[in-house]
Amino acid sequence: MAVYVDGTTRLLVQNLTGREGSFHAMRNRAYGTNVVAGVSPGRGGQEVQGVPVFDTVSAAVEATGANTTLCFVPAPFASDAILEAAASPGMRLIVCITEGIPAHDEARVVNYLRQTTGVPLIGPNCPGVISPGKANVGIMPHEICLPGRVGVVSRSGTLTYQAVHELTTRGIGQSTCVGIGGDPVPGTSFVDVLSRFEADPETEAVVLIGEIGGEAEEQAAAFIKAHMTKPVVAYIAGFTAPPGKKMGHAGAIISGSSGTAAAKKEALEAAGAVVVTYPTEIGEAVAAL
Amino acid sequence: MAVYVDGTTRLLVQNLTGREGSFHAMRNRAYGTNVVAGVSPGRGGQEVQGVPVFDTVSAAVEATGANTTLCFVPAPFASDAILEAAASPGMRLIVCITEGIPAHDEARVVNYLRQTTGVPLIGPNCPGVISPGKANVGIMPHEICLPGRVGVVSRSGTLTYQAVHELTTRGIGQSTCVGIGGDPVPGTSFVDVLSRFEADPETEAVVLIGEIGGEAEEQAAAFIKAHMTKPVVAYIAGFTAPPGKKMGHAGAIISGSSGTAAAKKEALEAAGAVVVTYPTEIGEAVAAL
Amino acid sequence: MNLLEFQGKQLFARVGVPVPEGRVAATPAEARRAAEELGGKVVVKAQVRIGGRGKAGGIKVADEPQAAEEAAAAIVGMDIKGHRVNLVWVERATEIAAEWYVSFTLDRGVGRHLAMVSARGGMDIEAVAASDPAAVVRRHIDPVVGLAEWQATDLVYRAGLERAAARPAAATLRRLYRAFVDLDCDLVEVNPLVLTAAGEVVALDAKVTLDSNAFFRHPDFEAFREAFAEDPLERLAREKGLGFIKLDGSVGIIGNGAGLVMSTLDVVSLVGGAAANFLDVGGGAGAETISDALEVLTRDPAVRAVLVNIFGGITRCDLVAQGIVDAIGSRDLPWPIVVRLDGTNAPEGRAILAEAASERVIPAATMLEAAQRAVDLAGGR
Amino acid sequence: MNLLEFQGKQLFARVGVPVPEGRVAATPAEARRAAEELGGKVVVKAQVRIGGRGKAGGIKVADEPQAAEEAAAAIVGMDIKGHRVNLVWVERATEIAAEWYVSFTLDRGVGRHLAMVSARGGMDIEAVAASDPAAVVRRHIDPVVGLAEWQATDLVYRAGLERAAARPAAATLRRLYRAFVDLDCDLVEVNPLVLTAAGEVVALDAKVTLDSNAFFRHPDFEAFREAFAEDPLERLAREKGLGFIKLDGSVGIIGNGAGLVMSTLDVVSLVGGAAANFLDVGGGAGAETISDALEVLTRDPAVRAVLVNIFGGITRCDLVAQGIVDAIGSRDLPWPIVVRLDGTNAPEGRAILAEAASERVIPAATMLEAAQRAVDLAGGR
Repeated sequence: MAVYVDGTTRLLVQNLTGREGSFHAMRNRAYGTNVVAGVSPGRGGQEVQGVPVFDTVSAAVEATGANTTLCFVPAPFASDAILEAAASPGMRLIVCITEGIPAHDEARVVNYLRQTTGVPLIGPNCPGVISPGKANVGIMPHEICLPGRVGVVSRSGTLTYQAVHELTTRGIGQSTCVGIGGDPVPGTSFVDVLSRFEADPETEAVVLIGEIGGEAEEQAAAFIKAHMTKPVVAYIAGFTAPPGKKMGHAGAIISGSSGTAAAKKEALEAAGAVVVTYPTEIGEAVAAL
Repeated sequence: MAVYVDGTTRLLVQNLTGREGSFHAMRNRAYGTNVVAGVSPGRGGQEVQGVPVFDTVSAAVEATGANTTLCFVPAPFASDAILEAAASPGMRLIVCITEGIPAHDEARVVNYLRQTTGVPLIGPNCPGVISPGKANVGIMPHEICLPGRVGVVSRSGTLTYQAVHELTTRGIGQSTCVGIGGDPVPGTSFVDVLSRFEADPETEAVVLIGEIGGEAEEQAAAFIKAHMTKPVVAYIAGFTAPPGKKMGHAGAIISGSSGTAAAKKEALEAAGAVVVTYPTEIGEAVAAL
Repeated sequence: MNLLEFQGKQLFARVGVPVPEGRVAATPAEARRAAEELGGKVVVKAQVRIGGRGKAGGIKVADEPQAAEEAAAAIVGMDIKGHRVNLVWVERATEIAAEWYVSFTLDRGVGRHLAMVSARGGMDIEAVAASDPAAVVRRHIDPVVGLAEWQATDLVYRAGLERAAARPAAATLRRLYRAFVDLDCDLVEVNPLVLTAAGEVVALDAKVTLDSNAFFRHPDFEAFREAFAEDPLERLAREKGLGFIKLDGSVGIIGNGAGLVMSTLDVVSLVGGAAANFLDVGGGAGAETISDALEVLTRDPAVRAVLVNIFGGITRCDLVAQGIVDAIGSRDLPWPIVVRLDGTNAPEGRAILAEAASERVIPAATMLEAAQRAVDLAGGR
Repeated sequence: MNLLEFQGKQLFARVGVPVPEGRVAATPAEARRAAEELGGKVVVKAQVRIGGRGKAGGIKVADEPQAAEEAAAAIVGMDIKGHRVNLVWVERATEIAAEWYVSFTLDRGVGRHLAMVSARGGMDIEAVAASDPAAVVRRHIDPVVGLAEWQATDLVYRAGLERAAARPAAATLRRLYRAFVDLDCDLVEVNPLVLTAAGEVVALDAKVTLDSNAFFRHPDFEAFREAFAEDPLERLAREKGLGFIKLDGSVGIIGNGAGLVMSTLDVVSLVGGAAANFLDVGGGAGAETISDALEVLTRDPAVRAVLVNIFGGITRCDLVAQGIVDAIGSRDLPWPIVVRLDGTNAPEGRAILAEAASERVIPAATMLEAAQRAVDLAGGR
């Protein structure tokens, strides 16, 4: 079994009747993902290219045994949709693509899930997860993927594709690629995914793509040092980035010197990861492991 | 080690400077309970008969290592005080005597504790817990207790005393007596206490005091049937009680035929408990086990 | 505290739940004026804090003011299951397209809020629930976060409410839940919540029970009592802070703690007597509370003997004894008082009673003995 | 979106946090009138969205209207760290008994709200935090339930704020937290929050950052922009829905996704060039978005060459290519465009560009190659 998604995935698409929902659901289905249902309140009873649509998640799950959901619900309603999915018995993974969810909504939902159902949430504002050759749950361009034994995890959507592309063009396949998203309070952290890769017999090495801001890469470094036996190749974006949003003195007090690309690179290298300078070096570095 | 409280208990009293707080704190101390601190915001630095008072629970715990709290905070502020205690590292038991907490406050606090810290809460609106000869944390008149090997658990305050009195006057001692309180959403249920008594090597038999309303006795019966090896003697009050608050059709739909004294007695007897008719029979029934 | 229908509807209006326009009337003439002001067809409804008024003839439709006056004349003064009708509510008639049932309450079994919704609203919802449980959709709500939008929507679709009205129905559920929580209600029940011919969602009835423990947050709620036909004895007891319910027997009961008082009622019944009341002085009662409790019982001519059953904890037996002595000293109590004291400061309490040496006070060593003496003194059943 | 001080104070007033009375002024004459209306001693403060204005001379005390006019004359037009001062805030002076520091923000490291409170408020709080970390009390808040009363009280006592003011201080913390959450702020920082000589708690400064993702809940917040001195290029980009930041180099960068754009900046730098901007078209960009992005770059005379770096996912490369072709067709673009397309519908996109056969469009196979070509075309650094 792969990490997060595989042949046992029974996928529900929230807002299947939307433009992006239907486009990517059909792409995922074409890749072999078992897309069993859609949810759009008020559209229960309709179909989208043969996929039945329900008014509520509970009705969809009851009728189809969906165990994974892919959420394309617009930002003002997305946190409610995540809670709906999490409350459904048998739900084992929520992937939320939606970008632009208010930070307080996101913080409430992520903390509430941690405190209650514990159903893992990937995203929001992420490209989803793909286990090449098995299932694609998200918006990643699966054409660039190749089945194999390298796990990829990234905070950045398009940089994930770039990393996967670098691997595939060198003939290096991927076990699972996870885009955790770059939002302030992601449902899944680098550490969550690294621990799954470490435990996954189908993964032999890991590529980690980070960027400036926050402490996620520093936490990943601490985990790698303490718990990872598998090799890690990392790339960090943002060495020349303009300073981001100023968070007053509070931001400076919280973060201290952490959060810069240089600090993250240093932490990962100290933890034993190979940190490359160009994205194009990712494939070479993995090949050299 | 006894159930909930014993010689390792380091007791904090919330609202120690109040009339009831100081009266019962001193009684508990006189019984041998290790009363280490009190909390009354704005009175930090004062003392109550040698017990130091702090402004906040966190300060009290930091200074004294308190691990158990007894809450006498008035009803409008009691749920906040419970949350404060629960957030304190090292807190292992909260006993809340306060009566008249609004039902929605209570429901929020109890559910939040379950979802987060998991610190057990006894009460609110309860007489507390006593392990005779070891510690008294609450308002039970410890003069009527006798150290021994019968566990007592009750929803009713004064009926708890009555039950303990019946045991002691027949020379039957108690391991621990727990008043869980009769509020709509008690922090601790019969089942919670029964499972501790079942696991407690110092308890050989259990006395359970129930009353009309709710489903707590029915749930206790199910637990006794499935999990209890120790004998249980039960008494239920309210066979001739006037009908309580009408909860509309909703109440009737939820409860169906359960909730009456007769239904509770029947459920407990079916689970193998000895159910007595007079409170005075409690001692006789335990003696006859 | 159970509210009258029109009071519940006032609360619904506060949170934006639509209710029909109406007026309260205490007399047929007032009902006529109300009908004239409202215009058109009206419904005249008995205001009583008990269910089943429809079947009892307490709800009548009136096409014009004269009919409203006649309806009120028939309803005001009615006795519905022991409740006298003092007020009617005259409201504009609603054209009904569908009748639903909605309630929010606390499920004590799991300690969470419970929503119940049915597409088969109307008078016989309990029968529906019994014969076809699936027709009443039940969902628990986490009190920490409340009724989410998705959950209100789920309730509406799962209960099979009219699809075209799904949005306003879900919005109304959320408003009713807000009333339930923000106004500290133990129960909010609407039967029926109707869909009108015009597509609006309107609460045609309102059964609201307020949590009196939360009145410190809602000082205005006390005023609701003014419309109740409250028993004078119960009113006095409430004003004194005592838990009191009038019963049919001759033994007055005073105790501390609902459980002990209930148990005392049971024991009195088992030894052949019958309690005149349930009176709980609560925890931490002082001398004055006991004295007040005895005063309340003096207003009940059915009482022949009184049983004071106290097991002290937070309540101190010395204060209880002092209260009894004070009451005897200040009033001519018409009956003997059997007193059983145990627990906190019981020896001190017994000493106070012994010192007072009143022949009206009979000490008893146990609860059973106390019940037997009290029943004997009251002359049996 | 960072607010100006006076805008933050307007929001504080909405949630009941006391702020000194004041007026906005754009000219010395307006400042004089403001001081006359307020009466007595006033403070004239530069309104810029950057810290350190006090040290830069952007805050002056004025005893009477003439002095206020002179202060405003000195401040309006000042440049503070690259920010021109267009407005001053004239407010009644406050008699200060104690200065505290308070902030609420999100701690991304743990995904929870963070409160920071210090009894050593004033200008140099970062230095205090660095030299004496214990002087700044930090506590996480569970966003599910928010800042409880006990926690506000705990913050006040633990930070050692004046004991006599504990209640109003805790109440003010809870109101500021309410502003933080209910008004969807990324940051609420008050430095100093002061205790006045009269014993009141007043916010003397306000640093508020709004979460623009939540503006659908607060449509009035858009109006705050009117007072900003916004860069015209950045304003145009924002109006087109593009993430844009002006930089110093000559290579215009367009990409999809902040990570890929940042990486492109890094690669351009590594191969010896310098980016003229950061421009993220976001996810799901259509042809019009790309065309808009190119239009924005035409307004920047420093651009010598443009690099379009797209890895399609939710974005489709065919639409990107179409947008480039449309832009070339409708405008005379002054520079060559190096285009790198991969991912969703990349072959279709490359075919569209090949068919258009414009000499202004240079396809590149990889990101590195694209960066090298663009830097070459821009003439190096």
